[in-house]
Amino acid sequence: MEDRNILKVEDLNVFFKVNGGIVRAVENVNFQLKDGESIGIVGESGCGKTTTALAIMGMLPGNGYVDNGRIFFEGEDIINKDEKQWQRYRWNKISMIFQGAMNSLNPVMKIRRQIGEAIRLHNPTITKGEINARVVELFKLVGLDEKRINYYPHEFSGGMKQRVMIAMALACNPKLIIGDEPTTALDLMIQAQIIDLINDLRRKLNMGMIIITHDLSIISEICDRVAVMYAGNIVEIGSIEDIIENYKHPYTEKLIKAFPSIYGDKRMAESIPGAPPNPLSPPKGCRFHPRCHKSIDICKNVLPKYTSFGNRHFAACHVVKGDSLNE
Amino acid sequence: MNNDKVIEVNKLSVYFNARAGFFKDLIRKDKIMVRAVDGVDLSISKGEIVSLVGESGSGKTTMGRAILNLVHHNTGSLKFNDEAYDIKNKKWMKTFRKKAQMIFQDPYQSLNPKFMIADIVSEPLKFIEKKLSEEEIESKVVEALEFAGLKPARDYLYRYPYELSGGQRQRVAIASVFIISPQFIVADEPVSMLDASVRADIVKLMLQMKEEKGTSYLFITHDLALAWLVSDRIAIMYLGKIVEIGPAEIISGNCIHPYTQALISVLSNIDIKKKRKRIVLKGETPSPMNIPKGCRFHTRCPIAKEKCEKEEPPLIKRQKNHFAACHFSKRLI
Amino acid sequence: MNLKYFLRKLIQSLITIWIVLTISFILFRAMPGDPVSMFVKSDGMDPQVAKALIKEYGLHLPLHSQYLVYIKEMLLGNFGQSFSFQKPVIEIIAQRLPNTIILALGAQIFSIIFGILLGTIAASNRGKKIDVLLLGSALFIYAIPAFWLGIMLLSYFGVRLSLVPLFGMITPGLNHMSKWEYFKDVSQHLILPAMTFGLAITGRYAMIMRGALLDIFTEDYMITAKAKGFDRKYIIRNHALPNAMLPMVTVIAISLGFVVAGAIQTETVFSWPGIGTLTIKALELRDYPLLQGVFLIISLCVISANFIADIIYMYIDPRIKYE
Amino acid sequence: MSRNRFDVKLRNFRGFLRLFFSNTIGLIGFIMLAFFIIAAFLGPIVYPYDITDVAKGDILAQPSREFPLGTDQLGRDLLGALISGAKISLMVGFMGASISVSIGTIVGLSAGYIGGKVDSILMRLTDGMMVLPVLPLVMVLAALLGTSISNIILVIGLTGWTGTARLVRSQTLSFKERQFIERARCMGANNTYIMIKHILPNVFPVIFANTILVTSSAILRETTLSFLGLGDPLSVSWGQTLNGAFNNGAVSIGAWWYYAPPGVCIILLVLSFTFLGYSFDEILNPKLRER
Repeated sequence: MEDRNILKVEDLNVFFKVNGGIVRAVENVNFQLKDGESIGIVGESGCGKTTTALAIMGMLPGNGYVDNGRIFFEGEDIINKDEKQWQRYRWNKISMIFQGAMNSLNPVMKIRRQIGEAIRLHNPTITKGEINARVVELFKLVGLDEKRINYYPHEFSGGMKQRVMIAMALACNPKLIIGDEPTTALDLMIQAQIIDLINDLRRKLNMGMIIITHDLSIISEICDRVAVMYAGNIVEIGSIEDIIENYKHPYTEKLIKAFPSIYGDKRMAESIPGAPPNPLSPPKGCRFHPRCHKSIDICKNVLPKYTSFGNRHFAACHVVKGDSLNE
Repeated sequence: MNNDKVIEVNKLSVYFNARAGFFKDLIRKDKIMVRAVDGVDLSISKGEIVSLVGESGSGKTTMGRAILNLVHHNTGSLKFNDEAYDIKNKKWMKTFRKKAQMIFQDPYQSLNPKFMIADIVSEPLKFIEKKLSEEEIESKVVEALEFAGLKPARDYLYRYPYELSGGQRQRVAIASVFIISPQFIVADEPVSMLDASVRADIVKLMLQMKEEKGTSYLFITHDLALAWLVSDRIAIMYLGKIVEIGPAEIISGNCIHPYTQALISVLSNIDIKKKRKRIVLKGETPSPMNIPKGCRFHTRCPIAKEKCEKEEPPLIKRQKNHFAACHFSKRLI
Repeated sequence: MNLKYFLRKLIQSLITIWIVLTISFILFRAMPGDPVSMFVKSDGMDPQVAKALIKEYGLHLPLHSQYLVYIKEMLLGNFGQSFSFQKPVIEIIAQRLPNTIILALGAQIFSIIFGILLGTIAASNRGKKIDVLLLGSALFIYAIPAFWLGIMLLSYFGVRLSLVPLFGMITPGLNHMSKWEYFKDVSQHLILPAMTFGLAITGRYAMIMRGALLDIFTEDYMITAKAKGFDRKYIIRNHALPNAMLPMVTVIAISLGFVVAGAIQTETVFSWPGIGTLTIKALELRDYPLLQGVFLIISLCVISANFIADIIYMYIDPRIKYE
Repeated sequence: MSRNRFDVKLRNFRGFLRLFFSNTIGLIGFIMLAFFIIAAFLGPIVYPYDITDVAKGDILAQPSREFPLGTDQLGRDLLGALISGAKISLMVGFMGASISVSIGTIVGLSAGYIGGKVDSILMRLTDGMMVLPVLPLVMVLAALLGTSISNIILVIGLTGWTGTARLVRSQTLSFKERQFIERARCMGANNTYIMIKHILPNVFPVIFANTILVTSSAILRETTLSFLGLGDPLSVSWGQTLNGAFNNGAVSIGAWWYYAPPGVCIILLVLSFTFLGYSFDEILNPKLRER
């Protein structure tokens, strides 16, 4: 029954060894992604959202490791793959659109080769002509002039580089694409163009998508579901409508209220007092309690469990509770 | 009526030389110019906050710097408190520097990492009020830091910027401006580098300074929603020109220029019920080296007609305080 | 090809040549007590010869005309007559230059290849034993004066083990050799000097290559390449190396002065009949026309090599190639 | 006010020292350098040596109790020569480096900050100097000016500044674009104030690390010059000793006590600077540690 999930992350813990000890960057993270579904992971910088993505790609930096948990991709547990297996699986099954496309493209290699090398790696029998045809096809798909396939990255503007990056991510027809801040640092209008492009491609190609960003509005444009992360934990997860209009967790509430809206009263957005915790020594209990306006005594000592609010909407808070889960 | 204006800008242009290359420069007489700011009028009243909104490459930052005489302007006239700029006069410049200041975008770059907080905040006094004793300086610094919300101020005096968070640094930057309480401040994207959670506090601090000291602001930003929140008037800039200017309410209601309309339609918005039709402009802003003839927006304008390619529309009054530069958007004449 | 860049670099090189010519004019001619006039005025100088010399160098002319005459003569390749050899300077240099080029070019090619190789090995194994070992040896070699390294190699392989000849380029007294014998003889003489010279610059190139690669390893496109599913070897070879070559070319170009210094020291230790030993001889004999000629020729070689490096850079950096 | 400020600076300085001395490589470099400095100052008192004091022992004698490092071709004591060489190397290194670094800093700072034509001209000059083969130039200069130790220092100083100039310029350029410079201009600061108060303190750590490097290359350059016969004949530097060894057949008779020790000393001295430079780099540039 659950096999329709293309991705299932179970109890994922990712830790980093650093000089001062162990950073628990991601702890007890659970989420699922159905075929063709898109999920957004939102949170402040350092909340563990990028680390989660890197764990799914098997690309944690040298001092990082998966301490616990499993990641199922199309029903197969991928967490224990060796490097060779990971290499065959990356880009072919899951590809990535990186933040800041200006630096994510190799400056001395033609775009055609940068896209082509990935295609050839995952289809060793393909001919040169077929690769070229595929690159042209991809350029058309993302709205780039096909005459430019032999250009170098510096000959594209910022917005076009991001399109190149998207074309590259699509090269091997992956089942899942992870976008890490795919529109950050772009101008508003270009941002809107890229969002339209992504939505258009999602309709055409029916692929799963994970969008990682600090900007909730991008998620609301693209995604079906949202996971809100704070200090390594997912504090609330649910459909986009549920999260924005029926949020439960106080952190989600703060996040949404910090968003200025030009419809309605001129109301200064609220800021969240305090700062995110030091990752080396997170607070006991609920990690958000020092900054929470609703916290009660139990928050200081006990990590809250998820409760359900129906329609795959869960939150972990002692104060705002739904139906308890059996697990 | 005229004397309540702090800043008056008339037909201001700032051009930069773009080098075509050693030989081409020798041969060509007409140098290639980057027309960053291209004939802009703007005035700011006492105690008023005017936002200058535009995408990157619109010239909004150059405009702010030209007003503070940090970049040289090519044409146009500038007035401060009804007095024409007298930039060659050292005495005039000194008074001007005392009264017109700037808050910068990036608090990680705008504070010298080798200076202690006390030195950063007191530095303006070195140039402006030279005769203060050390005790007077210290008490002024403490007062400024406390105003900026860094309490207790004495804990911060002998720290270095790297010991503070981004929000705290921006508070230090504000304190260093507050200490000489200028009449007019250019704030260049003062919160865009900060985490969303601390932005509001910094903006509130700036508004508080306006309440207490009657400061006027030119608030430069790319964020329309923020501009709408803080300012009295908003000016929309595109390729070196103001295309629309009016009360902040034009954003939430009745804007005229198609560019403004497009910008508003793609505004970051999480209000899923009120999703309106987005007008996504095609292509990118043309290079300021090569500004299109006629209306500079016609290459991307959804309602452009033949006339737009030939004639540049002037900024015309459509309503009290509301001006727009478009041939065809007929609303509100 | 980017003509603008090409012309800019060409003009820069020409300006540098002009600067060198002017420096040399100031040093040899315009400074008070400059060597040429001192030589003419020296005791025991035959008045007849002195007169001829005054005419040859235009010493009776005002300084600025002297300068113009000087520039003209130099551009025509007329470096004058050597005091001590009684031959045109250019002839002496032409005889010696190929020997130095054999030595320097050989060492240069050897050290570029090994420098890049060792630097890449060190960088790809950063922090591991092999990296520490390679970096340590590179730093150690950097600290050794090239001539002393030559002396030590000479005293061990030449004197102690008698494996190789002690000095020169060919064995004196061996005549009527076949081409093959000649080649063998020169090769035997070449081994130690080339080793000395090569070692001295290999360390430098390896360190720079390592640094350049470590910089590139932090670039975002390295992560992109990994995400595409490539293995580390492929990524280093196809993504990191082409980018690391950019700083390498620049560094090799500005290291040419360093290479010349190495050549002079090596040649001195092994009595290699090249430009380096010629410089020393000219200095010892106070043969200023020869010294000036040698100085100018060395500078010209370095400037041209630099220009070539700039052109290579243009070809490997697309940002310059299509501007 | 000043007491408190002083405390913070002292604390930072202590922190720097602690960091420095916790770095093994830096510590080794420091001890090696200290050894040479002490030898240079105390050596001549404890172990007097006079270059004109010839024929005290046998010619090219092997190390013995009387002459711990043997004698040269004139029967002079070689240990004494070695000790007196330390002083010369250190002197040439430090003084040559101060000249080079001063010129380089002034050129780099003005080129970078003023920009425009000043920058073009100064950088053309620097590039020109950089392309020039320095050793031949130094040889010609040394030959023309005469071979006294002060001339050698001058020549080395005047030719070794190009690297510093480029480094300081690029650093200046990167700081010039920082907003705190514009902030100072907005307050009414003039260029001199900005250069000295804002840019120099930021560039200083890099200049300091560069000085270490320049010192070691000045030492190597003096050694090379002396070996090539362009040294001051009256001051017994290590290069001078090696020149004597090479020209008097010490190599072909295998008199290792003549040519090996000066070389080892040069290597150790240069290595001590390399180690110091390496550890300063690590302290000043924490990014290097993370990579």
